[in-house]
Amino acid sequence: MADKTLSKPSAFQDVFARKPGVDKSGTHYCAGCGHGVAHKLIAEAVADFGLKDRAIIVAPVGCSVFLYYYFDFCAVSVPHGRAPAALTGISRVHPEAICISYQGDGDLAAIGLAEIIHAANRGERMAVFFVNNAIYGMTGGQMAPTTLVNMKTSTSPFGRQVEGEGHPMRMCEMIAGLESPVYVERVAVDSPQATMKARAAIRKALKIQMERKGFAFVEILSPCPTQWRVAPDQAGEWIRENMYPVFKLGVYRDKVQETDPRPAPPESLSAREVYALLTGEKDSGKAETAQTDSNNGRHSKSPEAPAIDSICCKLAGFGGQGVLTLGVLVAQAGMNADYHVTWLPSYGPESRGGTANSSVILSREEIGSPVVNDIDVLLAMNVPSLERFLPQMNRGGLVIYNSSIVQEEIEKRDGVKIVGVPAMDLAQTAGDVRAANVVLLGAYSALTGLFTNADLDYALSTSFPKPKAAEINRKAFAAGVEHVKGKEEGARI
Amino acid sequence: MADKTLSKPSAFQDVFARKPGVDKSGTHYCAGCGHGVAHKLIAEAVADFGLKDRAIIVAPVGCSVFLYYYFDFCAVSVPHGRAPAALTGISRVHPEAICISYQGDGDLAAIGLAEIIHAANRGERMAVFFVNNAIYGMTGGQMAPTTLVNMKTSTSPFGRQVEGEGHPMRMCEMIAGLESPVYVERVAVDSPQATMKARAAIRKALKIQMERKGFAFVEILSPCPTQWRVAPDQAGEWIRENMYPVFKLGVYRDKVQETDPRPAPPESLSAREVYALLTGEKDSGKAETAQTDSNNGRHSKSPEAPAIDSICCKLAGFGGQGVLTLGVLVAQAGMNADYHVTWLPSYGPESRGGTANSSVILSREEIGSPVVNDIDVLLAMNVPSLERFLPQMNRGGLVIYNSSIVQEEIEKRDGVKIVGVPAMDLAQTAGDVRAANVVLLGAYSALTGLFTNADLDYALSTSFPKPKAAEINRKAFAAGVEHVKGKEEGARI
Amino acid sequence: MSKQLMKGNDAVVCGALLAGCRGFFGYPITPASEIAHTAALLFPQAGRIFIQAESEVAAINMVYGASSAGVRSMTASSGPGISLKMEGISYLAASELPSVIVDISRVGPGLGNIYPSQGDYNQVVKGGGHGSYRCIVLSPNSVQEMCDFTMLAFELADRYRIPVFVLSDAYVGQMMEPLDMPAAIDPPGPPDWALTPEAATNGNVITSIFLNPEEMEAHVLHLQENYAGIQRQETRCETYRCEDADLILVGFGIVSRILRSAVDQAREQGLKVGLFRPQTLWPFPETQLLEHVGRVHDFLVVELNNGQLVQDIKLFVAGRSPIHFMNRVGGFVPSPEEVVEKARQILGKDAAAPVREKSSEVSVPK
Amino acid sequence: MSKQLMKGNDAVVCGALLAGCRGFFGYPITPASEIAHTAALLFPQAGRIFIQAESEVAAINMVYGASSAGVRSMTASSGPGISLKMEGISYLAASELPSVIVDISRVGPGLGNIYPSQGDYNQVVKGGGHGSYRCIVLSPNSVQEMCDFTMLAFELADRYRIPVFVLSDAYVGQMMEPLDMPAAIDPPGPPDWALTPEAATNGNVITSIFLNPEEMEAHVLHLQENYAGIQRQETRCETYRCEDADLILVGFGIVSRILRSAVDQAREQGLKVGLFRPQTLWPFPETQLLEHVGRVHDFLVVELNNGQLVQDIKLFVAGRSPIHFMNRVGGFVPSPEEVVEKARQILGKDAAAPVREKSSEVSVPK
Repeated sequence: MADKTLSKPSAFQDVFARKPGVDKSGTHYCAGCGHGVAHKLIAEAVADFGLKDRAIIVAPVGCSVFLYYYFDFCAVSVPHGRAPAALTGISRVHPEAICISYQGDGDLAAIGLAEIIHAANRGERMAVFFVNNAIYGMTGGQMAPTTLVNMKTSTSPFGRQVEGEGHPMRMCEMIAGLESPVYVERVAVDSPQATMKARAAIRKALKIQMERKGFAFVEILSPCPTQWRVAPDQAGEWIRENMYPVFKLGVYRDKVQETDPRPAPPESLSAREVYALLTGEKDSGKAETAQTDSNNGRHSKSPEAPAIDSICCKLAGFGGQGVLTLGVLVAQAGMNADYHVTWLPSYGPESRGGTANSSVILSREEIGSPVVNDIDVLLAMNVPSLERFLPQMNRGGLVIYNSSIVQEEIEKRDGVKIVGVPAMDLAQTAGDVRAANVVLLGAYSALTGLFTNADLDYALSTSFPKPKAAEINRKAFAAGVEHVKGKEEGARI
Repeated sequence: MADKTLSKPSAFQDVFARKPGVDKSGTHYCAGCGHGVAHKLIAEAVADFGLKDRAIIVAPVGCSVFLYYYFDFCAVSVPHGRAPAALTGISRVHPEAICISYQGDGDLAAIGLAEIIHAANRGERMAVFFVNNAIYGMTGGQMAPTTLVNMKTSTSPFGRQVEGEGHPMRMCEMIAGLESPVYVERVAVDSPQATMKARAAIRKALKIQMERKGFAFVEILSPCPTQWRVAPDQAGEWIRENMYPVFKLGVYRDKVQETDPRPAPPESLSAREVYALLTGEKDSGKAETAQTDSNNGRHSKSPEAPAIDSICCKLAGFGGQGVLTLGVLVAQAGMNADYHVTWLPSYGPESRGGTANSSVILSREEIGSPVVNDIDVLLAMNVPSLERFLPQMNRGGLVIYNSSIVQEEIEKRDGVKIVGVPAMDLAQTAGDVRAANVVLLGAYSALTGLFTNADLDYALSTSFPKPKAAEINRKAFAAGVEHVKGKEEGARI
Repeated sequence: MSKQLMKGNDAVVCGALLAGCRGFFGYPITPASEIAHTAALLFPQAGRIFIQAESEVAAINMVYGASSAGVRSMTASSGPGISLKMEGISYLAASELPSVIVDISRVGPGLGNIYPSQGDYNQVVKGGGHGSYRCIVLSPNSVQEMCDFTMLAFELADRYRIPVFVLSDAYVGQMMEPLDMPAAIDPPGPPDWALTPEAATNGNVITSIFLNPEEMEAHVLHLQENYAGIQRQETRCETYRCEDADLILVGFGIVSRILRSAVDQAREQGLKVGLFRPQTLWPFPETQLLEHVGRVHDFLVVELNNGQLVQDIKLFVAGRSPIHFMNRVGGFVPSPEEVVEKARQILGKDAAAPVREKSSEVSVPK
Repeated sequence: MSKQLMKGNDAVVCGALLAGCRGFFGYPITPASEIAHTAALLFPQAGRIFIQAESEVAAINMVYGASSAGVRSMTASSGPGISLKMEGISYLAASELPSVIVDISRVGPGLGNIYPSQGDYNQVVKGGGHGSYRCIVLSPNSVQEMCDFTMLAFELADRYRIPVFVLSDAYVGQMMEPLDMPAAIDPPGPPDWALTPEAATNGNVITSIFLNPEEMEAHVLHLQENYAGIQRQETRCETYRCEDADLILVGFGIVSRILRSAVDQAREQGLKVGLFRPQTLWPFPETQLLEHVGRVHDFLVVELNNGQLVQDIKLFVAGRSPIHFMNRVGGFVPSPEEVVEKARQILGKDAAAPVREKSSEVSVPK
């Protein structure tokens, strides 16, 4: 065994050709550093389990950013602390990959804390090897979240103080407190005996990946004699004396037995299938699409449609009165009638409980600005809407308002037709007061003759696919039509 | 009591004048929302405890971003999730402030997870009120880390899945696992009885702040009927049925009794004191500074200094041989001799175990580029340094090398003086082999007469303030001087 | 039928699915959230990956991972979220990872508000992250283009191994228009540089650290060569009634829609006005713009920010034509009438009516 | 004595302490880490706050908090860290919080390497965050200026309620020079807008969200007015031997030191070359630069990036003089000799010696 960890595992490169400098056989790590041991244990396990082709390892920022100098499988270096997020992206899209994250303490417990906790909580399919040496290595020996109390570092020159700098963070304990992780263990590489246990833990975490069981976390207490300023041969003792009491070795979670392998994720749909999903049509090509257009007959241009170039509509009311939907209905009918159409909502916090409006433009020409400032048609569900938008009406315009709640006398405006419809009462009769918006659509439609029945059918059936809602809304629509019949027909728009 | 929570506490504004819109008496929250209750409990406690002038609250991003519409004390809105970090900044610089963080679940447990955990771990002096309604409110009902399993949200339209989305995160449990928090409790505002307990917890957290005891965390289970799509009067029941089983109410940590109040932080030094700290001088003004210059006599311009305009030096060797320090010594002596000086290190990963060098320029004129490509003086501690830098020597240049390890014959170069000094041997004799760099300084100094004794005294005493190191290095320096005496004196530079 | 009335934000998701995007990684933010909502609904149905990341930073790094794995992936956000992604975007550019980032701009700086803005132009176009990198930036102005440019973004990202922005705004994202659903494509499998669980890619490495300055210099110069090729090949613009124009209006996104209306209104009033609309903000269609310099007398740049694109127009035109500027900030958009009035002033015609004060020119910091 | 041999990074800490900075909030990153190390040592001794934040994002938000509390505070980082701070910086600008950010630039994009670079110019000067904001950007080129400009940064930050960058590079940060310690100041107490535990400030609010577009517009226009005032008042530059120059070299930071040597070498060889060195990158000393346009024949901009400042020089000069460009990337700096050779070519003199290939002009993306 001792022999084995000294030889170069086959998941290491034969020659470290990527490493700069002359020496292509040793690592770039300092004498006594634990990374080399951890690397070897991982490489050995990957080789022994036959995972070289499937293994993908994420390198952190820190001394081990260069781990790809050594490993002979796929590797990626990612922004500081983000290894679990990047590996999540990899793990999800390659269900066959053996996903390995390798992080130091600054990387994982400081800047990357949110990423490791959330990846663990989601139970991402990955093995995380967390090398804890209680200090930042590469950047110059700064205090890490795992730095021991009173330990001096380049950013805690008076020793880490509990007050203000806190206690060392125990990542195994924190991660074991979540429900999704399958396996959490803390090991060390301070002695051959400890290293044997580390070896077993690393192999177990990788086996969990082979078995597709989920998230495994192995914390490895590891020497950093350079930044600790102790002799390499004293570093093991330093770990045992200083780290063991704070970071207790052991298994913090083991649900391997009771965890089932993850099922394979569903297949990604093909282009043809995606097109069908998005359109309800089975064809993915444009040629067939054109045929569909002429087949379904809904693109019927209304022969009796008034010769109108463009109409600017404002649909307004309280939030919850369905004025956004009303706008969508007008736009859908207009689209079906071969108008160019735009719909623009007012939105934001005011949409919860406040007033809301939507702007719709129907035009025979391509539409520039979708903003409606000068209004041809106003469908108003409440008083504030009338107050706000009446001054913006164009001459020749049409206002239909919900007289169920607007009971004030509406001031006449020159050249503007104003029609009251008791929309909420009619909707209530149709089965649901919330269909008041559709009552106004019926009235508008009847007063202008702008849309064919097919246009309106399309709009209603698209917006209300469920049978019950469809029925109520069709009744409401009819009530709106009926209410204005004979009264104000022939409105210009 | 019920009466009290219905009245407007005096730590609320009388009229919510900052709130946009017409209604300046009610809140902007939806019917049945728990924020209003939580706000009132906090405002009431702040008023009752007489903390209005001292309270500073941080608003999160979310529906409660506008909490400053209501509270009549200092408030600041900060980037999403960063309330604990921003509040740390406030808390540290205003020891008298009562620091309050108010965050929602997306803010605190998703994007801001690292900030809350680390603030808790540092034991920052703040009360954190965490309003958990298991969903994002303002942005449109997305899944939060605390969203319940199978709960449908706008980003979990099929219900939250354990596999891939994980279990709801329990923040009280996680934070109580740290050592620094003083008090952690989960309460709810789903009923008058529950609200009474919430009231007590909020008051306790604020009392801890009054007593300067540290970090207090109160999680408040709170209704969001709008995003849950339940009737406001059903929301309490919804909490009890769905949230209670997952988020158990209760005290998770209470160290209030055994925690001592934080001592007041030390006073910030005045300008005068800071100047003294940085210079070792008691005066903070420039006038006195100039006087000091002439008094201490170290600015003595060496009368016998050779008439040299500028010297470009390269100091090179293995990492650990002190070539950066050697450069500093040359620069310090030069500065004292009234030269303009620059020192530039080679640095980076190579500085650990690899070769290193520093570049020093001494000049009678202002120095442009601090980079040394053409070398006047090379002090070389090893063979690779000689190999690398000999080709860059100027005519008339001087090379001094460490002949303790450079035993090869050095190829003569036209117009370049090359001197070997057994620096490590002489340093060993002086008491420490690590003083070999200073041996070279002695040899260089003796060969050129560039510096006065005062210059060299200044350099050595500044770089080696400790008596023992000072003694060894002065011996090493003298050994270097002695070694070249009579040999190669009068070198041009 | 294949035409559907749809929000711009939803059209982005359609474009992504049609382009074979395998992973969407996002975080809630108004006014981009519908993209995440619709992706949450449709990606799983299409057997694709949707993850609501714990943060904007995590989201862009999930994209980094998925892209390094050789599949098409994307994220979407707005102002503050885009700022948080800047480190990740610099890394994506440095590692040459194809990826798509959608920015539905809102008003900044800071938390600002959720209305339309173009205040992220400098950030997105000049490089808000560190180092000498570039992203391709596409600027749709309709629901159709929200879909089409998202598809195009994936194509360009793969072709040049580069992050591609779709830079839109709250109006184009929130508005509905008919979408004529384009044909879907099956993208090619992972490229040979990708990390995949197969023997063929064994030992592949993706990194952006080059400690050796020679290697780093070669890498940076290689990136610049790629960018130069993109500048030669991929500029896109639309012009409208420019042929005989005395004044050319310049604007992108929702502004270009307003300018189009302004052109029509101006023409009705006898003012010879045209529209130049960059569809790629980087690379900017400089050559196409410069074709009009000399012939056209003036340019009027209209933006929803403090004057960002206008600096580039000045740089390109280099003093050869007067460049005028008009803006609204805070969430407002100028009306076509206001633009026409400004055009009338520039062209030296009498003003027809006073314009609102705030829409007039403000000082433009450089 | 008051002169001390010191690293540029350490001089930043001295400047901060002398300026009365109360809080330093940082995160380790090479080549800026010495700033944190020295702050960790000295701030506590001065009764000031030092916190090693959990992340770059947390660090900038601690600054946000401390600044809102009305005291002077700062952070320092490099490339990737600066990118992560972009959201926070946009918020600082939006909330008008005085603050100081030091960027010791390293090579990017991505992880890059730790050698000197100027690849963050666009990010820092043009606004790497979202929205229409600006930061003042100071560019020191010596250890003395690292200290002096840090002090100046705090002054300007308070005067204009704006975040101020000290944009430096790995060479200026790592080099040692004598520092003549400036006099310390006691800054004024918290301003009346600040959040303090006193009755006088009760009810103060600091925010950057303005849902009402009218308010937001007014706020953004107010910011722009502040910026316009800064542009009028606060430009700084240094010129060297420009009076009779035929060619002016333009560069900042460490490059300006090399250019100064190049000017001397060129003059020795009879080439009339001068140096224009912006000390403020925003606001740029445009007026001072333009004084030379017309009289001087050519400009040569030298940068350690893909050509960022040169775009601004082109914008300002607007075609009136030829602008030449020379760069090194990856961590290299050009030698004075290479610059002189380039100057000789521009001035049409015979080349004295071949220059290294990589330092010649590369294509400059726009």
